[in-house]
Amino acid sequence: MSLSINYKAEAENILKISGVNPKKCMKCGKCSGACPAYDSMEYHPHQFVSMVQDGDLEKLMKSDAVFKCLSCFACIERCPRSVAPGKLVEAVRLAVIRKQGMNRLKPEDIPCMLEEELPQQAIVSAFRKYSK
Amino acid sequence: MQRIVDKINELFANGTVDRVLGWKVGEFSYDRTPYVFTKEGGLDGFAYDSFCANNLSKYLIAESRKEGKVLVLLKPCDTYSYNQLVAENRIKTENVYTVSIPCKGKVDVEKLKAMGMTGITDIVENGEELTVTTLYGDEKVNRCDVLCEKCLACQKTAKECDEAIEGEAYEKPHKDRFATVEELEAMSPEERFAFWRKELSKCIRCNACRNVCPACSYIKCVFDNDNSGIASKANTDEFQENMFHIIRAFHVAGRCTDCGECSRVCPQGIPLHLLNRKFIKEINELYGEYQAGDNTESRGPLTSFTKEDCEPSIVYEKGGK
Amino acid sequence: MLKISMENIDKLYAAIKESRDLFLPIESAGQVQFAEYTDDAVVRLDVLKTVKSAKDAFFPQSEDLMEFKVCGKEIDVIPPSGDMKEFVIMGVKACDAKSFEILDRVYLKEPIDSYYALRREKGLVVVQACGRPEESCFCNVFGIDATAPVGDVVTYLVDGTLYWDAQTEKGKELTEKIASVFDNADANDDAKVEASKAETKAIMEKLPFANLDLSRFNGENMMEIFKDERWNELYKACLGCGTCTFVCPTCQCYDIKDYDTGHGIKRFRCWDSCMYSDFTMMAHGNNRNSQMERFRQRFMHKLVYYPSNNEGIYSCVGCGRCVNKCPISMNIVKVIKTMGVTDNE
Amino acid sequence: MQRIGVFVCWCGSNIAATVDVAAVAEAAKLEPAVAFATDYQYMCSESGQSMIKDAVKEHNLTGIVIASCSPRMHETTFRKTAQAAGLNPYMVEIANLREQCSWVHKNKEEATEKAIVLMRTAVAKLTLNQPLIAGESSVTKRALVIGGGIAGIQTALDIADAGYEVDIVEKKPTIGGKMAQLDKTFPTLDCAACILTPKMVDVATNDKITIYSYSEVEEVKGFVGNFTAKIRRKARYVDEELCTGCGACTEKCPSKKNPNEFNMGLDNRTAIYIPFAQAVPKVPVIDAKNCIKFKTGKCGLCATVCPSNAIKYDQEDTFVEENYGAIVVATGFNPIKLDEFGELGYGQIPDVITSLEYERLMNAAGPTKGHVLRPSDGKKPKKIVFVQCVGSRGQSCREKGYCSKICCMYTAKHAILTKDHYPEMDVDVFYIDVRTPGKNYDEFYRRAVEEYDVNYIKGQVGKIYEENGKVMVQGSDMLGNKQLTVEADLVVLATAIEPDETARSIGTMLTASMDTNDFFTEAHAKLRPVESPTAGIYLSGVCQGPKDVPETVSQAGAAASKVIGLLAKDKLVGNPCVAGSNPLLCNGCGQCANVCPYGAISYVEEEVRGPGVREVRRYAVVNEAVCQGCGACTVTCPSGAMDLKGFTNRQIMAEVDAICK
Amino acid sequence: MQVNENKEFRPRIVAFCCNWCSYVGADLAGSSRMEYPADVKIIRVPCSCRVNPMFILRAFERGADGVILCGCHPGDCHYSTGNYYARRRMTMLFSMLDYLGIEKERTRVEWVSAAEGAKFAATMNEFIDTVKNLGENRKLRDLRCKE
Repeated sequence: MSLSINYKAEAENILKISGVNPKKCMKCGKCSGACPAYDSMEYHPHQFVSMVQDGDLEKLMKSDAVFKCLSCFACIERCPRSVAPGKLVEAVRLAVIRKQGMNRLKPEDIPCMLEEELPQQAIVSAFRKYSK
Repeated sequence: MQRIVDKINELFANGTVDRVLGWKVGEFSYDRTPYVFTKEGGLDGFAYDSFCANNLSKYLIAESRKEGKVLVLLKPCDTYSYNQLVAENRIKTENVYTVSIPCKGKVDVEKLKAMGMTGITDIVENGEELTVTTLYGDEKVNRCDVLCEKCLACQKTAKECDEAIEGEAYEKPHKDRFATVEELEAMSPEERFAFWRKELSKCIRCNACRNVCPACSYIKCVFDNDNSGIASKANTDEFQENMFHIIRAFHVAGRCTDCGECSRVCPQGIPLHLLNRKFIKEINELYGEYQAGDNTESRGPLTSFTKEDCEPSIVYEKGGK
Repeated sequence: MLKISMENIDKLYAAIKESRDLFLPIESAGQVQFAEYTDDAVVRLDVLKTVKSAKDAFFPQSEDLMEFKVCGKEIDVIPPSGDMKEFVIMGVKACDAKSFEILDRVYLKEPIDSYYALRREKGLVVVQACGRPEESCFCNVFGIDATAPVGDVVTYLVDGTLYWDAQTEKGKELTEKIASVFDNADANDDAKVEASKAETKAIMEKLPFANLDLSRFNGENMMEIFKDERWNELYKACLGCGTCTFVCPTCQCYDIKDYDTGHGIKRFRCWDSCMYSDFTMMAHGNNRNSQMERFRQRFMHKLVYYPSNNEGIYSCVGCGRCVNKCPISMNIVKVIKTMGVTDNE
Repeated sequence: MQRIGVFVCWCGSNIAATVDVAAVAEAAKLEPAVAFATDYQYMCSESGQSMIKDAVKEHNLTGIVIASCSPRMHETTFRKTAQAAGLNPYMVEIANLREQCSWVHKNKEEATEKAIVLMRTAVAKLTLNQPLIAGESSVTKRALVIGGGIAGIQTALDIADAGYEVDIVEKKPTIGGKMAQLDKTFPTLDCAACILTPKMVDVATNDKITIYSYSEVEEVKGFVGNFTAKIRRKARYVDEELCTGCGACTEKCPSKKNPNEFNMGLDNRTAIYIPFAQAVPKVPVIDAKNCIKFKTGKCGLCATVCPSNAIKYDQEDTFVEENYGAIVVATGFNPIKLDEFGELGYGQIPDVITSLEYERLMNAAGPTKGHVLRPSDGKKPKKIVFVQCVGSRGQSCREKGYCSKICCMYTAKHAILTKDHYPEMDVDVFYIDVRTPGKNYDEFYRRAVEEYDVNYIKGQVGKIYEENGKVMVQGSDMLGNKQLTVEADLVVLATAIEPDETARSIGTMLTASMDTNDFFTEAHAKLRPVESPTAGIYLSGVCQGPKDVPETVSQAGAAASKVIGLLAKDKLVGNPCVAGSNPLLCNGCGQCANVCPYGAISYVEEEVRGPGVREVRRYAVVNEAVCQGCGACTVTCPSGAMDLKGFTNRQIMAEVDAICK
Repeated sequence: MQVNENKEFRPRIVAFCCNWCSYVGADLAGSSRMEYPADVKIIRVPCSCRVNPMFILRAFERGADGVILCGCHPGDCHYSTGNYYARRRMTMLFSMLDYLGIEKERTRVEWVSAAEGAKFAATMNEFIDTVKNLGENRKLRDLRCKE
């Protein structure tokens, strides 16, 4: 599917939605140092900050990283400058799934993922998180 | 009222207090005069009812400097004035015994008169209804329609006193105290100017607002002091009217507890509390919620600051239209 | 007697305005005051008491006396012009009308106060009989008949009609000039007016202060009253504001002040109040230092000193304004009642 | 009525080219208060000044207006001229016709018009001027130093060196402070004790210096030159006079399991103890909380073994009151508490320690005799990870907003020393930035990297946890763009520092202003860095802001020189433009003291006399020696009782009037 | 009253400048020869906190058309805290004047350091333009002071 997205404008929008001020970042890397999903993410929390700041959004939006984030908010908790990179990850993910047809999780995908052990709530929240 | 009388008599009897600052009945069923009752003189003529609107705290400046202990009756709103006066070292607390008393809002006789009731010979209170007997017939009014302006937005609960006399629970009036300020802010500058010109031009400079105010307890006000450079006795020009009221409000800004006495006593019915409340509202919005008289320790908002305070230019953005 | 329907009353005002300035009880921002009539003014002849009395017409709250102009090291003295347009003050009630007499006794005595005299000369008083006296009224105590006020023209407002009855030469002269706006009143009208007067009088008798006893203020107990211990009780709640003074029709004290305009001085006088701590302040200080003394002064003046200089006439007309307006409900009635009987009674 | 002389200066053509100076002088002659007016080429010249002096005599002038350049140029000059002419120096006003008129306007007509207004404004103000005489106050030639760390020690030594008496008040049983706990000092790696302890001995032996150890300042009254302090000498239960410091008591004390503060709790001490071998005074103190005698009443072993009967269980706190001319605050710092940094495991994992603890571990006199051994098992670690900026440079409430400044350098020092002792050990340092401004500092850090092979990793640590007896340090490598998990044996946290917890109350006591971090504020950030805005209060060391040893020592010396400058004076001459309260108007409400930055206002309850007034009132009194004349109080005063000499309400209003005329 | 249409309105501007920063900034504007209209007249005060709201009202009373208060930047006060108090007081005063319907642009506070001569001149130019646009102060003056 071809989408024409103005990434520069989208980046600004993301900053607005998330309320994150990337200028506050002192590039200490504590967010990435704390991230439990670091290895599975193509881009890491600290990179989100600088990449969104640079308007370098295309890569982020096309990357799986937004869906690998566990939303554990360790990065938000630990950030000494209150930059809250996790909010940026959330905002980028929202920007992705809000594009038409970009839902990560479709209703029809769910049945095959069901497992006995899986709590109902997890499915509901995953659905909320990964779909429009 | 009986409970107050009993309590006073008890404190007289056990020697805790020597005098009582309260209210005395007057010529009509509605005029009440602040009065100092003594142990010897007893409580003859003592009253506490819907017409005892006077804030007695200011009298303590003089009364607390006399020998013996004086008991003062404080309505919830007056307890704040009391605290503020204590904070400003105006009261010798060791000579004062404070008793907080319940209040359901006071009745403003001027409002009855404005409704056309003249020649009032008696007012009988029956729950939420007042029966007004006049030379020209009887009328009934709802108590809530004739409350003093200061009582309409009063949410105050009594601060700690030496003794508290609780009253029955009642529903507080819920007028937003900043509603009128906001209405004015929403007007155009020209409309606001016209509003205040009309109001302030009534001022006769009788100084009742100033002299009744617990925050205006200065030995000599700048307006009475020829050496201050701004002394003036009369509104000889529109400017002098504006000036008096700006400075009056400014001098009590951050110290005004919003007791509302200024508006209540103004013989011309100028809504002076709207000036005070403007300052209170600005202070709350810009420097954080502040209630003068909430305690006797905290610094007033105009004698403190934070480094992050807004710039005065905020008035250009935030100010009225 | 002439009459005009209240529906056409504007015509009367307009007619008077043609030749003179006109002052009327006018409502503004919820309060009624004597003020200059304009086309959009809300006239309230029906209101019994204005907040301030009518004395402003002859003794305004502030009044320019003279001017000094400074030019370099020269000073020019500019005396008052002595010129003034004639004016009419209408709707004055009996109590206020009586107050003019009390002020006259102060200001028209030698040395005559030329500013006051000029206003008295240029002013014409149209009085109005009272319709609905209030509980605070006690003019009858001072021998005033609320239904028979004294002035250049007497008016009665009965059932939507204003009756006009010129009394003095001045009044008749004005009446002639504006006669065209009136109709003639007939015997029926006379009866209506009389009936209304009788009705008012009946109420006057029922007023709470109708029988106030002034007998102790007969000029013989001056020192006794002065030294009375009970002043110490009465004054205690007094805030020392000037409300009673400024709403009083008979208070006549003023202060003279200079205002520096940057180009010179405007010298004016303004009402002063004996309740103020800087009243009669002199170089050595103040001759009445405590609020008790100041409080006592006011009432001693009204009830004792003034009568003793003026054939027993009290300097109070019983208008009741101070009774209504005192922030702490202390007033001359309470003073009369307390001091009117000796202490040991 | 004043007789004012107006002197209009041409300033060559600087003023005269744009302003018709003659017209200004002519206009001045028309002013009622002006008795003489003239213009001249250079008023500040010899001849200009003698012209003024002559005119003052000839025309019997009471004050002079100089219409010339900015008062900031020549106000002092003309005040002296006035004084020479027999006038009070404060009967001078300057109309600024150059910087604020002729130089900023081009149109001669307009500039002249404005110049006339400025001249009139100065005349209007001068008409209301009163002769002012600067107040004088005496100076007590003794200084108080609060805090006995290196800052306090150096300040005291320098002051004493100049011949003045100094008292040091130290709350701990010994002076020495934090520096005494350090092992080596960067960048030269001298042993801290080797350079500090001689100074401590100097202090102890200097007859100008009195040490009040184990003491606290309880109350301070007075003002610059005339402070009085009340010092609480806490009971140490050992008589300082009798004790010889032999240490017999500490050897015999049976209560031995008390955490040793000096070693950061890494080992234990007895209940009666001397903090460290070189303590000054070398007098033990009984820790009553853990002393068996105090707890149970039985024991008393120390008293038995003491050869000089110095143990006094019944000792009580005593108080000393002393007068001082100056007070130096040297209250120092502490590492912050790390309770809220759960992710770093401090307190949970025994092998995660702070830098100050590491400092003790490395110290030959420390709990491990200088061998780096893990607290958990006493084994030598193979890999040590240092984490920088712990609690510094953050915005959340658990962190400090500032850079603690010393950590980069001491971490480099720790790394170097570690590698020096144990070349086989692996040392990693997680850092955000390495900050090394200072002489030989960057070189030092580069040595750590280049010579000692310390592995600096740019990135912060997100999580520290234990796994299989190892301390796992998970952090990011920003340059490698990867997340690392390092298996360490020991982790050292470069903990942020904060002002000592007593700083705030001392600040309040001294009315010395502090910032939101509880560091003392200096009178001017650039120009008066060692003085508090409150006159007579000086700042030394970290109480003013983070500093390393050399900086602390130089600031300590600077503070001392300021103190010496003050104590050298016999009299203090104040600025006569100070505030004053009129007792006839003041009601003592207390608002003015709230806004006074100098604590110059106090209240008295005394009889007030005036026309018709004779009563006891509470009113404000301004200490003229302390007031700096800002005027904050005058505006706060609603009654107008408070006014500022030289800038009175009436004077400023007269200026306003003259401008708006 | 005859209004001379040709004569340009020249506002009266009173500028209060603190002795340590803004007054020096104004001097610097002078020594750098930066122009601003002669309508501005400066009153030197020790600190911005010395400026009483009464002085500002006084200026308007006497016919000033604009009043500006200049002080050290927050944090730079010579007396360390004066301008913080001035800031609150002026905010309160200005909002009250606005509340009474008086043009809020007639009053202003600007922080000008001793090094900011250019800012001083620019501020004055800008302020005068603003006040010129507002025209004469009619709402807050004592008419007796008019010549």
